[in-house]
Amino acid sequence: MLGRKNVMNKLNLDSTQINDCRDLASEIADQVQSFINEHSTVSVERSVLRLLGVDGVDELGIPLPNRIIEDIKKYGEIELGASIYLASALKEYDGNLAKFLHHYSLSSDSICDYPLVKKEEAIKILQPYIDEHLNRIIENKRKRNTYLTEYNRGTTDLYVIVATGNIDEDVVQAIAAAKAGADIIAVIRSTGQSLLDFVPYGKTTEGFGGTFATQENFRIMRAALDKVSEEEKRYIKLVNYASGLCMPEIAAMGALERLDVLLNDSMYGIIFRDINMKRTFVDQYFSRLINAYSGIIINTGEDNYLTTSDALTEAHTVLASQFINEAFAKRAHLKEELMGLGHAFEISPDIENSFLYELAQAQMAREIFPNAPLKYMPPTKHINGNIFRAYQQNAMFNMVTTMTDQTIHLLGMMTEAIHTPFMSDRYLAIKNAKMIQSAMKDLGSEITFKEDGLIQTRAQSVLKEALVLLKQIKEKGMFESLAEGVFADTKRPINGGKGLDGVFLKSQNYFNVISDRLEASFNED
Amino acid sequence: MLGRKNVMNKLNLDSTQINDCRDLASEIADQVQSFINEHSTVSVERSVLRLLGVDGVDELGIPLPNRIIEDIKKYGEIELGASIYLASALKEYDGNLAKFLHHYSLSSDSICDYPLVKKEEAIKILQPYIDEHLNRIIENKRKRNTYLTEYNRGTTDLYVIVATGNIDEDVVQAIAAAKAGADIIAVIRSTGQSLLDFVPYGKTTEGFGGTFATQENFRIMRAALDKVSEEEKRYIKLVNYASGLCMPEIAAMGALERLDVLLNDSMYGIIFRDINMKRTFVDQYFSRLINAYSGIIINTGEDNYLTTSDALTEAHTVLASQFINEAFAKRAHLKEELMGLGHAFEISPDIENSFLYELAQAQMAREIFPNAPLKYMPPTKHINGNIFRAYQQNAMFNMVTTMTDQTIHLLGMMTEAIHTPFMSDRYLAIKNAKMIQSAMKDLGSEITFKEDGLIQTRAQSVLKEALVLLKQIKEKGMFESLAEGVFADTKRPINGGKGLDGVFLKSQNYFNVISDRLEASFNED
Amino acid sequence: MKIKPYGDTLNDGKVQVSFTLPIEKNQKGIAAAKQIAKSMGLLDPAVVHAESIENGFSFYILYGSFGKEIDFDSIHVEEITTKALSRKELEKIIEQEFDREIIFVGASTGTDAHTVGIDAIMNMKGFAGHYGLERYQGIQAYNLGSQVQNEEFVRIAREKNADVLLVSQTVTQKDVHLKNLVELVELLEAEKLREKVILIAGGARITHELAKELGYDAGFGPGSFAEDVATFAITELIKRKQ
Amino acid sequence: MKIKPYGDTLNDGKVQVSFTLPIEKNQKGIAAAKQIAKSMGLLDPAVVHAESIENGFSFYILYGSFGKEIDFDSIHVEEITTKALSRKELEKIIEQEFDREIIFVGASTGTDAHTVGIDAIMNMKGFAGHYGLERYQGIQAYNLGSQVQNEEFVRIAREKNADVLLVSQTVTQKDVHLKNLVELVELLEAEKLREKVILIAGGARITHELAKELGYDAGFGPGSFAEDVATFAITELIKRKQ
Ligand code: B12
Ligand code: B12
Ligand SMILES: Cc1ncc(COP(=O)(O)O)c(C=O)c1O
Ligand SMILES: Cc1ncc(COP(=O)(O)O)c(C=O)c1O
Repeated sequence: MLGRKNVMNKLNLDSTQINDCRDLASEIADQVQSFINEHSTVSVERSVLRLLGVDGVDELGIPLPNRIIEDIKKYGEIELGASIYLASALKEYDGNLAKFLHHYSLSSDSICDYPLVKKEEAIKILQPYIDEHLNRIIENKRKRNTYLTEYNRGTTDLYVIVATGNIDEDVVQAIAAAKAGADIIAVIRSTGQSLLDFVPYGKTTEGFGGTFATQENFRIMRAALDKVSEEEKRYIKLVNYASGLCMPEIAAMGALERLDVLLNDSMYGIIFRDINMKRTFVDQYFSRLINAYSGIIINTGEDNYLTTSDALTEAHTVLASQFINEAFAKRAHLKEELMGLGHAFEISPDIENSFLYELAQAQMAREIFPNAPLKYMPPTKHINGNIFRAYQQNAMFNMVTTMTDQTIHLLGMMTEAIHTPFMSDRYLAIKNAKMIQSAMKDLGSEITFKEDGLIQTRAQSVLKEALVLLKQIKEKGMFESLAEGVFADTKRPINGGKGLDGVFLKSQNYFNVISDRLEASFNED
Repeated sequence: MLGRKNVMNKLNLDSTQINDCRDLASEIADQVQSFINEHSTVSVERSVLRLLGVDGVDELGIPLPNRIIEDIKKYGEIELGASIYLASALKEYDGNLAKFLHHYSLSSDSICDYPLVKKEEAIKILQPYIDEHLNRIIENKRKRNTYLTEYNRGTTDLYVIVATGNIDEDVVQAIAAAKAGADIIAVIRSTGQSLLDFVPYGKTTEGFGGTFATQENFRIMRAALDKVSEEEKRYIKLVNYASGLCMPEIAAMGALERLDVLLNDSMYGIIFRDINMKRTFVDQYFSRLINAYSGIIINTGEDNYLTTSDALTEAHTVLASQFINEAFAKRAHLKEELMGLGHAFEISPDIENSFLYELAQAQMAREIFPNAPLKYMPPTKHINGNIFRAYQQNAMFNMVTTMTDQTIHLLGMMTEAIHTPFMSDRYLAIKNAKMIQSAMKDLGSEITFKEDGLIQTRAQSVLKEALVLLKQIKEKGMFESLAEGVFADTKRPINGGKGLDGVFLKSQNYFNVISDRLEASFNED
Repeated sequence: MKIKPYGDTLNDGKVQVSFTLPIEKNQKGIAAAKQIAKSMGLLDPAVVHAESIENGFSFYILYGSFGKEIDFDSIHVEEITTKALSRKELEKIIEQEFDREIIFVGASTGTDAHTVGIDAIMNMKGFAGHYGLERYQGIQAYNLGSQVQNEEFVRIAREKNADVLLVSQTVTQKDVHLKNLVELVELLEAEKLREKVILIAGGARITHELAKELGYDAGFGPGSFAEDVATFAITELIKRKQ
Repeated sequence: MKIKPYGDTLNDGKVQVSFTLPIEKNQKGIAAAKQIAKSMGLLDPAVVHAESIENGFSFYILYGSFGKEIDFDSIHVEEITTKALSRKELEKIIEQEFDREIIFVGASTGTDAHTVGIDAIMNMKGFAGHYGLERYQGIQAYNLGSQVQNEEFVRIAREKNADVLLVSQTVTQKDVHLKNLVELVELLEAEKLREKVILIAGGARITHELAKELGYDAGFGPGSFAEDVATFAITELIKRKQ
């Protein structure tokens, strides 16, 4: 990656071990992928509808994609996929989607009332809608690339969150942050949204601990950030969260509204939101296909492991999970440049030499995934109400990024233990990072680590432990390993959790006009 | 020095250049030393009196040492030194000092009224007083050493100041600081004290920006710190300030009350207090003799240069001055272990790679003066009212010490730009340093610097510039160089400034029972 | 005893304040900041730092002397005063006083997904070297995890015949925790269960005082351990038996 | 316009406060901290951090909502409104308006030893790229350095026939600067010099408002440059001529 200064073999890592890890992760992912290939979910199908232009809510406020899928589940065969049903209905409306939706939302007709067309005919009927929306996505990608080449940016993007619950306030805060130097703005979702099996509709101004992810909110924020990007001559990236029960739908909305980064982990929903693992695996695949097509960077959630389990002893679980996330991402055609693998600075600062271990681990991630736009999370767990102490911990975290060229750098807040960030917390966090970035600019490239010293040894042993763990997971299988609590000390039964009823085996006649088109386009590349 | 981990040749400094600097500084000091040897000052003589037991004030509040010296100046020959006059007076009082002082302070008799005795007789008369006070000093030294060997301590001493103006409040604050982890407590002097040509007497509770340095205040604080030392099983060192018009007197008082460190610079008074240079040079010599005898670490004031002139371009003036201070210290028989040469972290954090330059300079000082208990000063000049930013700058400063094993580490205060430290400022500063010391413990020994990188080059070029400067000073002479403003951009005329009228040429018959005894003891060693 | 904040001299009243104002940074902004400090009762407030934080906002740091004294002796705190017993002691008491296991049911309720706090109290391995309730002989502990709706929570409490209910709440933005905690009390009352259980809340922003106000029997904040909670609950159960 | 502090929502009133109390850290200490915050007018104050700082003291950090609004429009600031002219402009004006050099005498007075501030204004090289008064054609600037006693300062001012006196004060502990600044005014009045000079104070904690209160013609704080001071002084001298 251009301009990256600190990627050398500073840690003396064993490349055979790294390759072995990759191979094992690949086998682990393959086992799951065969399950994925045979299944679809209600949220995958809803995203297909969304990418064909189905949007809006009915009089009861139910999103039309949800209503249609429920309808098919009740009166049709969801195993065939949503594409065929929509095409068959459109045929009756001269291929006019708006007309159909207008009628559908006001009537109590079922979408299954129309005679099913053949696959070829279906594709033909849907073609204009496929083209319209996928072209819009390509156009978004092009626009993003234009911005990115026109305005230059450094190696590291400074990332801050806004979380007022009100999209209008979020905009005010996002603009201030961007002007103060933030490169990426993430709009945190309201607590609980990830467990909703639908995506709320329209602009929202009431959320708890965050703002609802809706397509309209995405649009409002993107427009505001485009404006400030042009003023500042720096493209401000927009982030939201995919993982949850609506993972692929949010990916679709993000693609349509030019989000730049989506939190999208192959396992986060399972571990941290108790979403069924089958559901999550299938959903993550389709959502990542969309990300890959639209050039959206994914961010994985390994950092969360260390907020729940011990950061010193469990560092290897982060690395193992990164290999697995990487393997799943490859299967969804994501390029390395879009794999924002997550990790975090979460070792207790009271532990002697904790900084050295953090430095070792961050450098290790950088060397093992040299082309990935690594997402590096700040200290949170060992932050307490002492805002001065927290400010210092964040400075130490900022140092590690500056010394190891992390790509997506989430800024720690001095009030982490207290509240979602105030405007001034965010401002001060940006100033903190900027000071370190400038005052320590070339520190990383100026120093080398002692052979077999604490730093090298730490990285080497984390790698070795990850290898052992991956072997175990491979032998036990992914599903079984998660059931036993391999990550974040959290056990999840294979058929437990939310959303299993939304998973179904695809029939032999199943087809999905969007994934077919996406897969085809990847094969062209 | 035992336990020091980071003293290796990390910077590739040219040892020939270092030796050349030492030689030049030696020649510079020699020029001045011949002036020093021929002269004495009123404050030197007052210290002689103090070390013989003259203390207290008269009814007008004038300290007896001052009254006696003024008396000699008026009615006697100060060129003979004070020893002979005191001895001659004592003879009339059966050698009883208390009796004489009682009479003297109440009457208007002159000390010059008594027939002068011979040198030999004088020494005999004064012997019990010499022994009493010098033995007390040796006893203090022994006690300090016992404490220091009984309780172990780390490589770096954390140093904080108290500055309430009230010795009782100072004690409260000092105890809290010691319990929170401070190893050294400095009681800042009231503004203006250094320009007083006498030392105030007794306990004081009113000062501005600091507390008056009096012998009683020294005693009160030492007693309080001994108590807390024993509670904490850590010897808490006590610091005060010598430089000023009463430099040797304060050294004498410090020796008697077991201070452990004295700010004592061969040039600070000249540059920062506009004290005449002849006065200062003579005073510093005698005060350092006392320090050397009593095992008190001196702290030099090169850090101050960078608060006045630019820290990036003037770094070499600090190094040059350290060599000069070292040369003067050697002439006063100070061992390297007592030479707390000063330097500071004062480069603007807005300068790109400023941290690297600070690291380079601190490591350079460490390598050039491997046995000196270096005094490292925190950022002050580029601290503003943003206490969070200041807290971060102090963390960066703490890092440099942890990475380069500075010995006496003055803690920066987040409120540096605002007020003398509140109790909580000091507490938070200690916590800041402790976190860095622990979390980054072995960072210094884990890393090496790139050959000819920014860090090495910086140190090498500062050394080279110091060499050039020392050459210039040698050629021009110390007096002339100071007149031209060689340090801190401050010009001082050779015969300008305060206190010149207190300097006198010693007569052939001059003698000083204290310095004779001290010199003799050094020659024994 | 009357007390005041302390800077470096007894009763100097020194306090540090910071806030943002929705105005540009300029002399008027600084004056406004000062005026706010004055109406907080700060004498001689000094704006020691003023900085534009972009987009029409500005940030201020001030120091000043709080003029009033407060009467320290008259302060009364709602505090759990029973000293925590050890696990062994508690186990013995349970054995002596009850002929059955004590049932604890706990969860992080509502949309709250933070489990580390409730896990620290309940799970076998506990927290900072203090074992959790699951490890206690004589205690049967059910940890339902996070994002458990109040209805579901009450249902399971009834099903398990719970003696003690443990509710964890971490997210407090827009007072969502208050709403959620009060709703639970109402549900329990509606179901005539409130009197039958010992109801305990916990979380980073929960205090005993707050919990009592909301109709709970106790509240536990940061730094609580299983033995604190168990001591309170067991002591209370014994009291109620009598 | 009425304004309130801003946390993350307009008019939420959020402020951060910290202070030390001369008591041990415990529940009563936390309650005392909260009570202080309440009497500052903070609604729902939360003690987000409490820590013992040894020796019978404890440190608290709080957040709360300041309940009152302040009327922004009614704020009036004593401000120097004349826009600073450039050195070249000033030199031209002096040449046009005066047939002599303007004499500035400056010092850091009393026991104050800080010279960097006064040097920044007066010395040739100036500060942050702004030349000092010594460099100005038509201005004769005498910088007496630091620790200049007021008597000495007045003596030299008279000797040099000063038009403008510049006084720098940095140390403000125990209000030593106020005493010193007021003493100078009294001395000048006693010597019938006050009306003959333009008297200007400056320093890190000096504001125009404060200086006016103390009987000075103007005050300059951090971030002032020679041209600000010269513009004020020259404009004022011209006014007085008329
Ligand atoms: C870890 C963490 C997470 C993890 C949770 C993982 C998990 N399995 O629990 C993850 C990453 C998933 C997460 C997600 C979110 N979090 Co979170 N998280 C934290 C964090 C860093 C630490 C909390 C923690 O684990 N503390 C350690 C435990 C041991 O302490 P404790 O909970 O206080 O528990 C002790 C006592 O309170 C008591 N106790 C607790 N519960 C109970 C119950 C009973 C009955 C008893 C007796 C005692 C008791 O005993 C415990 C042991 O002493 C805090 C920040 C911080 N440093 O505090 C933010 C924080 C709590 N999170 C926050 C938020 C907003 C979120 C999110 C909404 C988005 C975001 N900003 O990250 C999401 C969504 C969560 C949701 N839907 O609820 C905010 C809450 C703000 C507020 N006051 O409202 C915080 C403060 C961060 C912030 N400043 O924004 N989070
Ligand atoms: C440098 C410095 C010193 C140097 C001074 C060297 C020198 N030649 O001046 C040394 C090391 C000698 C020193 C000593 C002391 N200092 Co000092 N020092 C500072 C420091 C770090 C920077 C001050 C500075 O130079 N600022 C840069 C200049 C350019 O800014 P300025 O003075 O504000 O000037 C600008 C404006 O105010 C204005 N201005 C200033 N004067 C004037 C005059 C006029 C007429 C006009 C128009 C404008 C004007 O224009 C200038 C340019 O914009 C401050 C802390 C800090 N970061 O602020 C402490 C500080 C000022 N020092 C302080 C103290 C207490 C002392 C000491 C007593 C002990 C100590 N704690 O160090 C001693 C003794 C001093 C004495 N007897 O007066 C305290 C004062 C506390 C208070 N509020 O009372 C401070 C705040 C540090 C602290 N927190 O304890 N100090
Ligand atoms: C990968 C990933 N997805 C999603 C989220 C957020 O999910 P939720 O909205 O459920 O809190 C996170 C948490 O930060 C995450 O790491
Ligand atoms: C060497 C030295 N001596 C003395 C002092 C203090 O002198 P004064 O009391 O005059 O401020 C300092 C300043 O920090 C110093 O560096």
